Amino acid sequence: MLEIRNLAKSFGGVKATNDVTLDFPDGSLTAVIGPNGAGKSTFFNLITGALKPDAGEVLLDGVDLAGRSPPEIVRHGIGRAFQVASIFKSLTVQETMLAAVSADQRSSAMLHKRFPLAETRDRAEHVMELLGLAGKRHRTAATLSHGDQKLLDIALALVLEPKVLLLDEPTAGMGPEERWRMIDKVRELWDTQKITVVFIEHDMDIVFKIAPKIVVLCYGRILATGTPDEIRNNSAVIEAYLGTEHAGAAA
Amino acid sequence: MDLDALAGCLSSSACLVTQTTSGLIIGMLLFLVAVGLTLIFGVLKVVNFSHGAFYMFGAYFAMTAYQLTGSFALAMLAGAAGTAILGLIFERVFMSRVYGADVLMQLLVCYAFVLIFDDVVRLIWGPEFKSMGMPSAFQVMPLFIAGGVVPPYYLLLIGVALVAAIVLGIGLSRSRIGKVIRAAAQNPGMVSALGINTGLIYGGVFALGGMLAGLAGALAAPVRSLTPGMGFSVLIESFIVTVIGGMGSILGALIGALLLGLIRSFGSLGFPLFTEGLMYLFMVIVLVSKPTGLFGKEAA
Amino acid sequence: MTRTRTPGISRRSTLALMGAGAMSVAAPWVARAQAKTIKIGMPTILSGRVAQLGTSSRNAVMLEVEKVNAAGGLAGRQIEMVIRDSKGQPQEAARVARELVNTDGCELLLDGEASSGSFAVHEVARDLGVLCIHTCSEASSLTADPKQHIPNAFRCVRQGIHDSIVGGSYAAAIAKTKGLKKWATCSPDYAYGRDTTGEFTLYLKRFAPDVEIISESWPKLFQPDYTEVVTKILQAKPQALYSCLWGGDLTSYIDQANIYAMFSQMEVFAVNMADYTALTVVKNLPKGIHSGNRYIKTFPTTPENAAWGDAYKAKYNEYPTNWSWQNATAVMFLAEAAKKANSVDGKKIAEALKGLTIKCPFGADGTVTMRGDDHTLVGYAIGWGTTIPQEPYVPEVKAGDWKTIFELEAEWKKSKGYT
Amino acid sequence: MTELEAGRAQGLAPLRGGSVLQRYRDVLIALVAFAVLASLPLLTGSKALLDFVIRCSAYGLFATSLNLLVGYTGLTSFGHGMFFGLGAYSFGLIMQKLGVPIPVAFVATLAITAVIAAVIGAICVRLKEIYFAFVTLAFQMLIHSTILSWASFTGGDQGLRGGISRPVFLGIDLANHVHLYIASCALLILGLLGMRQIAQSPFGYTLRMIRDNAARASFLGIDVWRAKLTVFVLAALFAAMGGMVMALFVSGAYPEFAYWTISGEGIFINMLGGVSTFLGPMVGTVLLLLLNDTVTRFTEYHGIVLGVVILFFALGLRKGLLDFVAEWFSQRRDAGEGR
Repeated sequence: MLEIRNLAKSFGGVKATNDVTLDFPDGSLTAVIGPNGAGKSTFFNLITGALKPDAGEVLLDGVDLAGRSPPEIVRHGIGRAFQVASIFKSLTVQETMLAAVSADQRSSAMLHKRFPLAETRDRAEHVMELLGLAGKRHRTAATLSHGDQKLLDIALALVLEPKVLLLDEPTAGMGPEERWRMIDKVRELWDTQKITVVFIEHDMDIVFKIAPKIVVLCYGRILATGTPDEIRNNSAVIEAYLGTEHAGAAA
Repeated sequence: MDLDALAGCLSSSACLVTQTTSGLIIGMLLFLVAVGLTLIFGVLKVVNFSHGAFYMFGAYFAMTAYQLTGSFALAMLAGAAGTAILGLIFERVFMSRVYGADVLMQLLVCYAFVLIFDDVVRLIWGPEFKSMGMPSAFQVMPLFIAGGVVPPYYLLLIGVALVAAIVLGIGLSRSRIGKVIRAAAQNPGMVSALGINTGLIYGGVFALGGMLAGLAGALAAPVRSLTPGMGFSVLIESFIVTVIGGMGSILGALIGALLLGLIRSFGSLGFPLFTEGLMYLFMVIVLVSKPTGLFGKEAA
Repeated sequence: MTRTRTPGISRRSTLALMGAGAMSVAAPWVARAQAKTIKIGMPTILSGRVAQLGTSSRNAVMLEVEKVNAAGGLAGRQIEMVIRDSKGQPQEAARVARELVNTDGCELLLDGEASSGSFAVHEVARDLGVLCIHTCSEASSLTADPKQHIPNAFRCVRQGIHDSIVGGSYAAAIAKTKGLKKWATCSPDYAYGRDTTGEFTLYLKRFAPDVEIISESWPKLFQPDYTEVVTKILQAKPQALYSCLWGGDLTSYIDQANIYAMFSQMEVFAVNMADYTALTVVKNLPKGIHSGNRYIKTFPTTPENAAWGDAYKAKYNEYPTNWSWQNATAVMFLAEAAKKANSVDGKKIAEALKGLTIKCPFGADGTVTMRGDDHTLVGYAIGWGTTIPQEPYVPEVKAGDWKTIFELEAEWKKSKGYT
Repeated sequence: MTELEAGRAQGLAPLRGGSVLQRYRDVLIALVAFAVLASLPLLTGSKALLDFVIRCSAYGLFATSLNLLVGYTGLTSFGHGMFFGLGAYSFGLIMQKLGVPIPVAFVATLAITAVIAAVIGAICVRLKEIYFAFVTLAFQMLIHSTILSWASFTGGDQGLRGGISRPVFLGIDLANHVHLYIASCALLILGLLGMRQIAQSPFGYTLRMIRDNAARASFLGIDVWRAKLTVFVLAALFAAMGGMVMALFVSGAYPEFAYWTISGEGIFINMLGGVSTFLGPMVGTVLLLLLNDTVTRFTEYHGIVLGVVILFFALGLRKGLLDFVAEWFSQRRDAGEGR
């Protein structure tokens, strides 16, 4: 179980994450939503170690990971994918997967054997199959379509067999149809892999349709948490969104 | 090491003033070369490795003009204008083809021209070292200012360097062209979308940078011997200056140059056999503690 | 490989071709056709900051080789020079030297390298056993240090230690008459500068014991700006200054010290001043700088020397350098040694060279000697005088005394553990 | 961009057992190459050719090791030459002062280099991109200044004089030209094989990941700093090997070996040959040395010639020769497939 306790981070005077406390039970699927600048990505960055929190705890199965380095946190079982697909542009899909498994198996510094190691193959194969990338295994990452690059990014996180998977806008930059395909994939992964998934999403239709639980962030604070129905009827949430939509229209 | 000499100098006000003055003189001369380097990097993101060659050409142009006309002013003009044109051609014809390419490609083009320019100078002016000679107007006794000795010619140099610093500093921050140049440095796509010819700006900046180096070479010609390859040691020092001050920062170049001048003038007292090493050591320390240099901005 | 040589006109034209070829283009095929020529390889510095010196070395060599060839060549074989640029890099110097011997078939080497390059070529000579005459490196240890000694290497170059002994005694005499007690030094920070300065002050103090060195400056080789050095010296207020800066560094230094009016405040002893490359270039040459001779056609004051200088000037439209006379002397030595040995075999020439005395325009008494025990040049004209800003630049040169030089040099060698 | 072709070519190899086969293939190629090189003295009496190969070994080891940093890890070092110089000086000094057998000096030199590279690397690899380049350059200049200033130990600007003695060991006499030649070839081949192994090991792929996207690599649990430091030290070792070959060749060590121009030449070699193929730097080495040796034979204005050639590569091909060839082949193949 991932427990966030009083997590805080400010930049200059701005509190990007302000005293956030949240629980993500094992095997849960949670969407994090919020207007632009609500601190969603900062929240992810704090959990994964990209940023060091000013205060608070990030407990994974009782171990505090707050302030540790990204590699350490990854090794404890928190994987992440990025808003803009973060991949290795010159490696092929298959190489990417194999290298990631190597990293997870602590063989990434191994010098005396040839890449790829035999023991990395099954896991890489499995994830490529899972995400439908097996047919494109010899494609260089840079030549993949946008959607496939996002999938590859997720595959990178998934192949580490994390306990918790954080997805920062898995559907960002995709067309409507592609979005649904992607989010179905996410949902399917969650179903089959039995891992804890937290994702940031802008598209409300998607969020309300697939997320059993939703967290709303606003100005670094938790505005509301609950089921889709609860959130839909939460007055604070409505105000926050309407407010920003007004602001958005004005700008 | 000769720490006694250093301590002795630090406790004597006359020595302190004189060595500080010479530190400033050295620094201002360095600044004049380094500022072009930092300007070109700031706008074009090119480490102009061939900058020393412009300095060299400035000196040779000035010497030739001085021999032909006997006019010091014309010599300076020839040095500055000649290298400005050279800079423009160099940028438009060659450098502009490697923008956006690997930094190494740009370096390689510069390196190629360092080799070519040195040989061209050797072909035109011969391999022997030359001297331009000091114009008689400056063949006068040095001045004594606040206990320090300053030759009038160096006053002129400092004046030119200060004017360059002020004009560039104010020009870049206040004038319209300056704003366009800064905008081009930050977001070339945007500037060209606004209908401004970025090629012209880049060429202009390179010409300006080349001109400053050429002017420095021209000003140095009366006091330094001219040889093919003379730009090299100057390049290395001005390179250290810009790295210490922060690539792209004009104020940084000024401060870096003055700091280096002081290191040289006092280092030659305390560490006469390791003055050069002192400069590199200082560069390492600055880079390690603040990689972008004293006045450099993050993530260039 | 050996072909019958067709005598007469064709040979002369081939030779003309070779003369031209050797200047810039190596033409190995010509050489094979002419088995009777002897090839002499010469790595030297033809590009970069000291290209001038390398070029002047090549000029002098070609001037002398023409004379030797016209007189019948080296033991009957015409000389073909193969001269290549080493860029002043030791690894290139070694590479070029090996290539000259191994590929181009050069049987003898003239080493026109300075400093580290000469040591690199020295190692090649040690490796390949080819006869090698160093013509440019003044580093004393190259021949004085027995660890460096190899039977097939000679040095036809003036030496810092000789200059320093003569300079020290000359300067001491002036110091005594003018009462110059406080001295400063300013020399380039590399082996030549450090050694020569150290030796100069050693002998200066020996001949004038109350002299005191109150300030030392060590600018870098090829440093463009000497401001801090100039002001440091001015601060120290010495009565006299010694410097072994040379070439463009010396002229830069003079130009920069001039605007601080340094030369009116102290006597200046610059051993490398009396060299045409510096004398003709400095526009505002201060009067009365004391200098050792480098190459001056008026010293030694003999018609032979003047004629040689004029011939060089006529051919290349510039005056010879210090490296010029040394290279010319090396060719003269080769010619004499080959005549004596009646062979061009390296070993025989080496044997003949040992202790060989030849007539030479640059000799103190009209002759120079290749000293047998350490394979180095002695007896060349050496002296000090003061400069004037126009020809003849150094009107009077006070010649050094070789007897004193030999005595003190032997003592110096002992102190260094060389003997 | 950089590894497109290599990646694609590799993709064609069957996955299972492929990696092991590849290793045997590399060893086989190495053996054949060594056999060919080693038989050269039997076929030709040209000492210049042997000299050329020895120099290629020295520069080739150096340039290929630089490519481990530049091409594989994306670390553009402007100061890699310091390890070339360090290798030459350490080896020369150990041989001159201690007179130990050559293999001992060889290993000791590698050990010294590893320690110094680890210290310098620990400071440098924290910096990114151009700043890494600057700080490595600064260290190089610092080391060069130290060599010049510490004349009592290093011989200053005159270098290590008196030659490096080369006592016979295991029947190998490096004072003998042919023996030296064979030993240089062996070092080159072993070095290349070692670096090939590094490049194709899991660690090699870690380096590629860091080059492409260091931040992402750290989110896969890779300690980027440690990996960079490791490759920095490894590359330094091979550069030092190159330096030792050079020291043996010239029988000495000179400050020019530690000057920044050596680093510059290394980068130039890589750009000439290509950085995205393993043998690119080797091709570049042969090209540059050939070019240098022929041009300096014919003119002292070699700067112009070399400059124009560089411009041709930088502005004309816009990539190294081997990269260009590889791309051309793959384009041709793609066109063929399209038909």
